[in-house]
Amino acid sequence: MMTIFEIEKPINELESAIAELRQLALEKGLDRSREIAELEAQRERLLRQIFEHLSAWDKVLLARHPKRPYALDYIRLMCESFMELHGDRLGFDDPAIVAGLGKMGGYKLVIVGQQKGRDLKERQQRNFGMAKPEGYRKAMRMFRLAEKFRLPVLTLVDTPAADPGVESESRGISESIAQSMLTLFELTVPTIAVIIGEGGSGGAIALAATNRVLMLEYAIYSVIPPEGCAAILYRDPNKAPQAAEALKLTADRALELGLIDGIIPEPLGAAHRDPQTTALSIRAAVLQQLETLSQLSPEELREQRYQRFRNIGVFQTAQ
Amino acid sequence: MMTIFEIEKPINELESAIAELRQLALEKGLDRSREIAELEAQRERLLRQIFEHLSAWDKVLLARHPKRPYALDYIRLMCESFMELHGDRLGFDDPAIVAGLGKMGGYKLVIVGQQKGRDLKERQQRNFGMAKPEGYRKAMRMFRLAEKFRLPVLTLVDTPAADPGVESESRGISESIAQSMLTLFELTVPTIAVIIGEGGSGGAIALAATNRVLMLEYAIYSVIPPEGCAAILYRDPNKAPQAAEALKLTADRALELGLIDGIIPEPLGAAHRDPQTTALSIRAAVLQQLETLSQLSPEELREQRYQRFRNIGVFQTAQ
Amino acid sequence: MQRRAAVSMIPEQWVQCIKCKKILFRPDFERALRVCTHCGYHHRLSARERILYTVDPDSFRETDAELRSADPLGFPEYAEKLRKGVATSGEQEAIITGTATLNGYEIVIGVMDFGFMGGSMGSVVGEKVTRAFERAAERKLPVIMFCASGGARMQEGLISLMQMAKTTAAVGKLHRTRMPYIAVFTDPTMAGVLASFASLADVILAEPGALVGFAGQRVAAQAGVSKAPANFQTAEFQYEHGMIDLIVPRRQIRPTLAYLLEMLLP
Amino acid sequence: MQRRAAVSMIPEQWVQCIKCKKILFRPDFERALRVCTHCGYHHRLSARERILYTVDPDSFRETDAELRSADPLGFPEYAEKLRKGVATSGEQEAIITGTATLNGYEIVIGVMDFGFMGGSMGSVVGEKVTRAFERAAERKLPVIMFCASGGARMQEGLISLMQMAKTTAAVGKLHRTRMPYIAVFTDPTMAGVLASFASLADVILAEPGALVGFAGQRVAAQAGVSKAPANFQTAEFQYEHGMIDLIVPRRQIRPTLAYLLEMLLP
Ligand SMILES: [Zn+2]
Ligand SMILES: [Zn+2]
Repeated sequence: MMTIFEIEKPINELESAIAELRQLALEKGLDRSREIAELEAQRERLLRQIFEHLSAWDKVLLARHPKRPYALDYIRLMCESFMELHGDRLGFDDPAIVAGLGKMGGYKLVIVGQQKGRDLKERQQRNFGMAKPEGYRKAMRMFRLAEKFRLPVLTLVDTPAADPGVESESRGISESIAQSMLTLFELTVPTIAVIIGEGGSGGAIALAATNRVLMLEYAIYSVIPPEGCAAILYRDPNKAPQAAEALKLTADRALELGLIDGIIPEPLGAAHRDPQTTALSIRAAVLQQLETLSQLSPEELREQRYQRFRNIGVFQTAQ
Repeated sequence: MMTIFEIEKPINELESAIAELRQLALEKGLDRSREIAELEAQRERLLRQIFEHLSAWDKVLLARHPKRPYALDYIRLMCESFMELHGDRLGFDDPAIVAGLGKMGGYKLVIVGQQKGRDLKERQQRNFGMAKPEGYRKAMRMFRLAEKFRLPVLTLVDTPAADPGVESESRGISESIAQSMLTLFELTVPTIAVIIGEGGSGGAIALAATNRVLMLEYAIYSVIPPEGCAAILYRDPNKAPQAAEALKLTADRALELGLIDGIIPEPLGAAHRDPQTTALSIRAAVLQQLETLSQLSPEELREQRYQRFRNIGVFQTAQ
Repeated sequence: MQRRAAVSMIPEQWVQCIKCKKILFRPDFERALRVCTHCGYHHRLSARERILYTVDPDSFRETDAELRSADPLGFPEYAEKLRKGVATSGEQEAIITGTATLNGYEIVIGVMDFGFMGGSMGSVVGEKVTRAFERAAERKLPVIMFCASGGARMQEGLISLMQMAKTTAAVGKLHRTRMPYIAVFTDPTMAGVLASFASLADVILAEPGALVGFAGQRVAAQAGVSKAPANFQTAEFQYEHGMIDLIVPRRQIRPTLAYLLEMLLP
Repeated sequence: MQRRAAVSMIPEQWVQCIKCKKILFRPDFERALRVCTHCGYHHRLSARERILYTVDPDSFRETDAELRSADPLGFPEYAEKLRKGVATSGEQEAIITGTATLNGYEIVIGVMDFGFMGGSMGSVVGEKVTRAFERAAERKLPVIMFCASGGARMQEGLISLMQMAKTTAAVGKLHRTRMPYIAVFTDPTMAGVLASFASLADVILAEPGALVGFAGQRVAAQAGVSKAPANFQTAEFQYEHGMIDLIVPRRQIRPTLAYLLEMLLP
């Protein structure tokens, strides 16, 4: 399996060269702008070339890219203000889920996001973005807060999976996922989910039973990790790329299947090359949906959400 | 401090003598009925004599008597049927609180009781009747079940205190007590609490924010254990009997102060000498209250409960 | 996974317990509802057997039997697996739903069949579960769900994940009618089914020894589930951890359901 | 417990931090809202100081100031303790309630005073808290409660235990109006107050290092609380365990409350 670093290698090399030239120009006071412009054009050509023909597996790698912006990055970039709140009020505060009150484009929002860690230490502290039951219970507390104070809910989904460990099992990880979905279904305020990175199975849909579900262009959303699927299907986890294709876990496939409501485009070269622009795109897409949803009455919001999911499913009827 | 065993010693001695005589009469085929009747009369006189002049401290000892019937004893004796349900659906099942569905005199009830253990092993397993947060959260789950299915709630209170340990603190024992009361206040079905033994502070009132609060004759209900009060007041835990007096923690004092709605009389010699009769007395008292409360509408029930507690408090108004 | 006791080498009237390996006299075994008369092990039941053992005789009316899985993703081997599921289980899908009476109480009932693709939940299972809850909500009937599932059906990709949300929403619809919903976790009740409609019942029963958990054993192993207790992911483990009301031997399931219906129905 | 830094041996313009024992220049200390300028220790505030530091200037209007404790049980030493409470705190009871504005938002506010009988909750505290929530519910105003209490007031026996239920019910009344209720746990927030209205806020803030817990240290010690972590029963411990939203240094309390009001008010 190719890693994301191999795909990006030629681009990264060009970018290094450009940076070196710029440094050189600065230090020696020389005009290397023509050379730089040429390299930049080359970089852009290469990027376009690579990103025009991304496989499902490439997108899996992009969704998991270690430099990909995480929930708090986007929150910081797209909100006018944000105050994180803590705790499930049941004995725990799960760092794999962040939640709080934020302002964005005139809206006051409850925001709940799955948060991976950037360096090794934070990654461990945030359990690689794998929420435990207390994470979903903190989310539910925030959903109820949103309902009480009539605030729309924005969730940012980015998790490989819910935590599968003994501790999580012993505190009811399954129940917490089911309850989180049920709580979202009972709300009468607008709710929007954006899959920003990995939409990993039950761990993801727990936060995505919303009026609208959007995906970033290179995010993935899947019932099973491609490696797990490959292990079952081909008895070989290394065939994950084939499994990724079969699972149709990319944003474009999900939209074709009618499972999501829109794709938020990423800048050329994916979100990690321009978090700012990506954040503004998310912001614009969310605000647009909020405007539409704000036209609906509380009961209509609940009913729209019910029907949205009720109608998903493909089957035949025998005579 | 006198123990309950010292108080009961002469009675126990008489009871042994009576039993011995009966055994003797049986074995030897002799008629000792006159002697037995005499001893029994003596026993009754002595019981009356002792139980006419019980101090507050005597009642503390009776409320904590190791032979005193516990919640499950009463449930078995007074219900036509009972099915215990388990779990807080959050990761725990607290054996210090039992809860379930029972039938009693034509009523279908949700019953929640604090349960001490009879022998050493059960006592430890049930944590001496000291509930942890999960106990109150199991209770809340049952209260919500009662609300959903419009079943009246009966709680049986018998705890020295809520569990004060590290584990309980770390899972929010205070929050669980507060939420339990709040959940009871929000119900729109009839709710009745019976203090059957020790009504220990926050651990007790968590289950007693009900439309009616009844006490068994020798139950106690207190803001602080008399030993703790004595330690603060007299800097001497051995002065618990004086503290018990000062705290007015007995059923008759609570009734005088207007804090409870009725006293359920115990058989001569206290509940442990006749659990069956005590259970039937509880049953009769609860059924009577249920009949009255069933006349009220859901909203009236909530309002009556609010006003019942709202009006408790003794203070003056300065000019 | 072996679905139920059946070892071809021994004559028809004998059957071997898959737990204790004792040879049992089939009529005894059947009379005990496929619970080992020696060690008490609860062998898996087909959905039809379960219905037979649970509801009042001749009261079951199947609904939505005509629904059939499509292959929306054109997923490798799916069509073949479906055919095999039909062949081995004798059913058209991994759940049977319908109406029935239990001790005289009118109910909506769903029974999953592990023999059909491991009881996995795809579009048809999701739709049948959803219709069952919707029908119960509309007609003000209680719902009883016997769960037996390995989780979501991978072969329908994201569509099957969505069935978790869809069935959850349907449970919410029933909840609002104040009609009782009782779930029975049978061996196994896992992953996508456990993490959706199964866990949302008002009262949850489980059969002794049933496998009940979130992550499949492969995932759990990868996650370093080494310090797991001996009874990890069993009904008993979940009961200890407050997720199950009662563990009920098969023989007692029917009277337990009847009592609960009596208590919870208006 | 020593209520705040005040060591008589050192001249008026100096004050000693009760935590790090450093001698601080009083004007600096006061400007820092009685937070040690050396070690950051948050010294206790009287209720009046707290109000001064929290609400808009001259906006505070006290309510129910005329309520006085009775001695319903004729409890040993109670009358004397009440007199002493008045003398040492300068207040008539362990809580001050009223209306005010905070950054322009109209609020109902309650501030407990640990200096009055350890901030214990008897009939007057219970009544004032209840009236505050009732008034807020009626006028559709948010409530902010600064908690500082050792728990229920033993000297009123069962009557004071009942104040837990009474104030809890009053919070419920506010909740139904969808008006925000924000609690601030200050040193100490314990027992009967923590286990009633304090824990039921929509958002809970706490000052750094505040003692926050259920059982008094005597009880906890008896219960064998030996394997307790170093920060047991502090705001930091409760925060780690999901019971507190944010630990907020004193200086930031006012802007934090203002932001929360802005976000939660319609
Ligand atoms: Zn066997
Ligand atoms: Zn200091």
